[in-house]
Amino acid sequence: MTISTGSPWRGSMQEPAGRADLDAQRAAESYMLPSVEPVQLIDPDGRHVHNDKYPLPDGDSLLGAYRELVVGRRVNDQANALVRQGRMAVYPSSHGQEACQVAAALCIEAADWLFPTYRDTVAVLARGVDPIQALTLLRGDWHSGYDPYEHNVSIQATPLATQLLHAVGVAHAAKLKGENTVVVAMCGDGATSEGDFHEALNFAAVFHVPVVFFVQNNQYAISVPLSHQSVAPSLAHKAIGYGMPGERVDGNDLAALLAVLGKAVDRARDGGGPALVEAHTYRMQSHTNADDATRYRSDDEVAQWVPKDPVMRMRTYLTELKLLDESTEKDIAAEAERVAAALREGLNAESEVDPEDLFRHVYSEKTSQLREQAAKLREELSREQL
Amino acid sequence: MTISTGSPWRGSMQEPAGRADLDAQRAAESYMLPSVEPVQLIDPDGRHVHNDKYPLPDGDSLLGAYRELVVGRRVNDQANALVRQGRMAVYPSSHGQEACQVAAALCIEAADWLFPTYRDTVAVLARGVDPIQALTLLRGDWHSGYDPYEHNVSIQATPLATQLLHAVGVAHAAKLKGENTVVVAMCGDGATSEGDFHEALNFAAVFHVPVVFFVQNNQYAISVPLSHQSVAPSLAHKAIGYGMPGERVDGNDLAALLAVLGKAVDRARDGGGPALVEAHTYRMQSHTNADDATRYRSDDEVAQWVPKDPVMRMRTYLTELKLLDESTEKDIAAEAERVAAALREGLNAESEVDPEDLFRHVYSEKTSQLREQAAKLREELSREQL
Amino acid sequence: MSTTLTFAKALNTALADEMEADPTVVVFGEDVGTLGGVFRITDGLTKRFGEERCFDTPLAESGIMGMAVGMAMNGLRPVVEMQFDAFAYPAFEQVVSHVAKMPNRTRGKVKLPLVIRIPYAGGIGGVEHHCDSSESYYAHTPGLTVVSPATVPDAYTMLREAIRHPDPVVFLEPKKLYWSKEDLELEALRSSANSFGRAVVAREGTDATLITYGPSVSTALNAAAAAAEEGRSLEVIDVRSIVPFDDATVMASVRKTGRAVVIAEAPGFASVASEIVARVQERCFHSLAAPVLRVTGFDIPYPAPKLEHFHLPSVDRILDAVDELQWEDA
Amino acid sequence: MSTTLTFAKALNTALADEMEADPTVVVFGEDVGTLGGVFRITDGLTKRFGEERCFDTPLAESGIMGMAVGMAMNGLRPVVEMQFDAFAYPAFEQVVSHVAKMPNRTRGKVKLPLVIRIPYAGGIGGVEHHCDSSESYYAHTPGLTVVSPATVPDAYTMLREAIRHPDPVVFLEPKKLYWSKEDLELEALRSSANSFGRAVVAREGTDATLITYGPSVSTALNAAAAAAEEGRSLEVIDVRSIVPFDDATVMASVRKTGRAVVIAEAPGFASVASEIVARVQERCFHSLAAPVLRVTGFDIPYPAPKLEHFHLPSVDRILDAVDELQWEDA
Ligand SMILES: Cc1ncc(C[n+]2csc(CCOP(=O)(O)OP(=O)(O)O)c2C)c(N)n1
Ligand SMILES: Cc1ncc(C[n+]2csc(CCOP(=O)(O)OP(=O)(O)O)c2C)c(N)n1
Ligand SMILES: [Mg+2]
Ligand SMILES: [Mg+2]
Repeated sequence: MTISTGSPWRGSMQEPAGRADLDAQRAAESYMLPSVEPVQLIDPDGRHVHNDKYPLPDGDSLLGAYRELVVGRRVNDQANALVRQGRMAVYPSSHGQEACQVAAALCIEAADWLFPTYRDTVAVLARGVDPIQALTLLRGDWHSGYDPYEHNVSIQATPLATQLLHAVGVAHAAKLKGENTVVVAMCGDGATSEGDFHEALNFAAVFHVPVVFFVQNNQYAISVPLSHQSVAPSLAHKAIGYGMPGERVDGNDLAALLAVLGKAVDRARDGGGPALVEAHTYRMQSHTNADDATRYRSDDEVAQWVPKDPVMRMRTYLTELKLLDESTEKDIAAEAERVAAALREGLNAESEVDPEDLFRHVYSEKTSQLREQAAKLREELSREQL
Repeated sequence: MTISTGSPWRGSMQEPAGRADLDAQRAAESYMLPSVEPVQLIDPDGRHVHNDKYPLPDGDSLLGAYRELVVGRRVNDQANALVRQGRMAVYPSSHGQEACQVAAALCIEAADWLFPTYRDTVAVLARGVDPIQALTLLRGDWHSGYDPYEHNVSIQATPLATQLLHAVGVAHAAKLKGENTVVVAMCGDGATSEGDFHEALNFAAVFHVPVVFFVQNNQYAISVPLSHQSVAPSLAHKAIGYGMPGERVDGNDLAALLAVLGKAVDRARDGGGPALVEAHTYRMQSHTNADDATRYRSDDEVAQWVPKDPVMRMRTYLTELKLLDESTEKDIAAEAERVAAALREGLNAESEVDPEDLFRHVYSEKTSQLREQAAKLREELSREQL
Repeated sequence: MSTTLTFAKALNTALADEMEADPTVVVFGEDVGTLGGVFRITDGLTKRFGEERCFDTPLAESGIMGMAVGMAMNGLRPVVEMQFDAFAYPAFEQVVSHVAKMPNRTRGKVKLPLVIRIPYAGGIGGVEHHCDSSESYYAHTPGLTVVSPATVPDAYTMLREAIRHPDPVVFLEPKKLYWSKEDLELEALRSSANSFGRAVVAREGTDATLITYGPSVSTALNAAAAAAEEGRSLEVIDVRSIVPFDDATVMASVRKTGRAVVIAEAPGFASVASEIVARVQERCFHSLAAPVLRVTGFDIPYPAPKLEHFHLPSVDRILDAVDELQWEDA
Repeated sequence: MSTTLTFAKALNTALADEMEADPTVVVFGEDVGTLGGVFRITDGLTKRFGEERCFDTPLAESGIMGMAVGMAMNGLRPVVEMQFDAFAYPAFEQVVSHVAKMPNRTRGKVKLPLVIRIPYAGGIGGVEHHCDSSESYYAHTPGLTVVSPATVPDAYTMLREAIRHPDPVVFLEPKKLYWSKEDLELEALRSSANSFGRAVVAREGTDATLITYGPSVSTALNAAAAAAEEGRSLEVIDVRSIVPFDDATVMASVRKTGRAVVIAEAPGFASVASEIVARVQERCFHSLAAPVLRVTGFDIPYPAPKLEHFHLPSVDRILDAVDELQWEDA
């Protein structure tokens, strides 16, 4: 391995500007501040909205993404059903946020990295991770069921915002190794309040590494609404405090998400450094099946988001443009059913757990303490079998 | 005690703006973003610089503040000398930053609170804390030598940025109790990188409590220059990410500091919420006496800051305006000498430590464990005396 | 008058009663307001006392803890909830460097009467980070008072006592007990708070002592019941107060029985269980007929739900340890 | 060829040698670049290896630790410095919830070969937060390997070994030893790394065993020397590797001597010292002529400079404990 040369710091922050730099600073500010309204390319009625900065992705990309969107919705519904049937312990559904999920997976290349959270199962699957392996965590068999290196998808992080720093580390290592990897690091609106969010964005900016921070602002952190989380003009306004651009995007608009994330990824790959993208979306269901959202929000509020559904508007748009016909739609539906059936089948099969696994991976080699403890458990179990 | 009513959250952050709100958002942005150049009211040559937003404080205030400035400089020099003489273990000097120190202490009322760091001894003394008590920490007698409630000055915090949250808590409690207290919370440029900085600013903004965060950007965190700490346009640009105003001020200009901090304090007292003030200054000496700044910065760089000295320019300004004459100058010098003499005398006197103190304040009442341990030590010491 | 309450409801009642009695008590944390907490321990408090007295914070544990320090400095009595054991770790610096040390640092000028409530330990099939037994981190930190109730009445009295305590208290709530129910006389309990530094004999016995706390007390009692059927009389000590530790009660029992097993869910290495073993052998060496043994979690990260039962101290594992105590008849 | 090196220089040489040997080793933290660290442990590394291999970070310990996790995931071997013991606490969540658990969580797919260097413990007259003995927090956390060298040769070999280790290592450097000097044969040491899980007998003896590590090893050796003058032969065990712990060496010694004192600077309650006492009595019960005693720091926050000597284990305090080991002749 060669570590590429060049200072690890961007080091662009300098002495206070002289008078001549006034324009430069105002220009930098307007570059880093987000647009007032979230970028939208296809409105809830399925109509294209022109945007100077972000052209609409081409029809094929949109159709391919739509396919994932429909599958994602089906995965969410199926997973919920499996929890109800007791095949899975818990499922934090991304119902309503599937456009964000699909865009996060599709905006990067195979060699790039995705850092998802517990809510981002649909994104994980869209990256190619085996569904049953992905659901190992929520089924309770093991903490993480897939090999992160197989599809460059990190574990689905539970401790909020911690994964953003891992993403920075992966990007930083790639940069030092001279690899052209981009990392998409996901978190929720609530997680932006954690200290690790701050440290991750600052490290990414100072080391000028290719990370796109992607905040799914679904308006809630369990029961806590956004207004108790932040009183900033928007979460994307945090970007300028680190010296990176921030952008807002309609999180139920798959086309806009692909465009905005795509641009941030391209910029990062070209050495432009990190960016913060805030998607405005809504958690349509409870936090998890263990939660009861009616305790803290009204049906009315939820109802307002129904017409903004990400699937519907894409279907309308693609159908009106004849990019989607009935047979393709059927084809996609069939694929979604196949995935759902595979989920059912996989999760209905009894899984085996091996008690020896408790000790196997704590260290590369068992310590003498763990050898003793494993032997003790083995002995107990063998007595039980007598 | 009555806890005042009213929601603890400001809750101003709402759904993305509609088109009509474009102007409102841009107005909010320009309100929260700092000026391009740090506010300066008296330039290094001692001339008044007009500023539309910040009128110059009146002559009496400036003269009073100047007195503290001179005393502060003397305290720094004397404390350094006492370290060289072995009367104190270590002293993180604020030489060059005395204007910030004095302004932090003078911008608030007696009933308000100050949250200083290890470097802010001059500010602590300017609040009225007994100098020998204040230096207890650096002398090594005890962790903190003064009663925080006597002058509403919290302990000089060592773990970086942690005290900012305590400041928020004090302000929040005051608000709930219906008291009109303002809190000034100090930290360095390096400390802004810590997660606690982020959490403190966000909590202050969300709970809309009267805290003025005062960052002394002295360009270094031990050996690490600002450019490795942040690549934001300025540290004050972080404010908007929390929904509070940020301002930059020349940290060697006592008049500007009093004006900017004064305004932020007034605004906070009037229910306007928190603010972030970044002072541009320079740590003229090593981090502490244990450090050797020549290892990481050039004499040239340091030399550039000499003409920007905070004491000199105030003296010039006040003298030219006839606010300061020779006799007053002498008077002030004599006062500074008195303080220095008191420091010398206090620190040259041998201090007594009581080993029983180890156990006295760990809990309000000694646990049975500590009673045993204290007895053991007592017994050991009594044997030694035989 | 006796009522039947769950452990969770007992905690909730304790909070309400203290908030009623003392207007300086404030409750905050993640989801504790409108929702009433993910375990409903703060249910109804916002409604009853207003959102100035019980409120949600932004999602930041160090922020919660640091703000609590400041509020306590300024005359309030904050009771904060860390949503789950492992989510208290972001607050570790605030807890260790300030909560535990501020009174000592200021020679007692600044007192921090605050309570850190932590739902902890396993046995509920929770996913990773939701089942840590983190008591040893706190118990090792001088300046913290660390307690854990194991019964419904103790849940009520100990929480009230914690809130009235002049020093910071880490109040560890065994999650798996939240839904357990007991009859209790609330009125009688209101004045009986006196548990800090006091262990209780949860079951008397003569042959060996089981020393435990929190979630493992019920397991130990079950083990003692099973042993009784086999003719062995086990005494069970519920430590309750980990710091300060009640040496007198524990040592009296071990001196009587001459044998002891210490039980805890946390990994055993450098843990509270290690401490108890060390203290017992230091103080009762010549009363001991056998080494003091431990039944603890293994020295592994908390296992996934389907494997946790292999990890947790069980009745069988406790009985095995008792059998190993070198009985003459064996 | 033998050279005289300080403990600090031995660590510095180990870093340089590993960076030379393995281009994936990167060193970062606060002030470790241009300055070479506040203790100069990384002196000259930036100059020699470039600022991509040894560099300063923004001032944020959780950031440092979290970034190290990601770098280790992506093929590097980060060696991070926490500037002082108590300033590692902001990184506690990253250490406990990720560093310690990531390999286990992924069934070993993700390895984290990283080293967390922590200058720790007291004896240097440091102000608050600069002298904590924090080893128990880490030792209690499964998944971490926790070691502390007590000699100059071990400083060199153990740090090299830590960097080569496939799992995360908490590498605790006793601050007060930084300026201690020893002659050593660097060439011979280069290939001798084999300390993890292996204690050493630092001094042989027959009457009682002193078990200790890190900063207290030299104190224990001084105590043994003093005891020898009074005709008592004390064996001193330098544990070196706290996790994994070398039961074999420790127990062999105690079985031989029949008496033991465990010595450590950290507060004793729920500490590594408690663990050692517990293990020894569990495993050597019938060899023990007296209870295993402890000489540790008191259960108090680390004292201010002028009081620290009352707190730290001293030769006298160790000899007192030895005297209490119920000698027949007493
Ligand atoms: C450090 C930490 N604190 C608390 C929690 C408990 N918790 C899990 S999810 C959640 C809310 C997260 O909200 P957000 O970041 O908006 O993500 P969302 O669930 O809406 O996708 C909380 C408080 C946690 N997982 N980690
Ligand atoms: C949490 C924490 N990490 C590290 C340190 C060690 N340390 C003490 S001062 C300092 C630099 C602080 O720089 P800055 O915030 O700019 O303040 P200044 O010293 O310049 O006043 C460091 C790294 C600390 N005190 N606390
Ligand atoms: Mg959310
Ligand atoms: Mg600084």
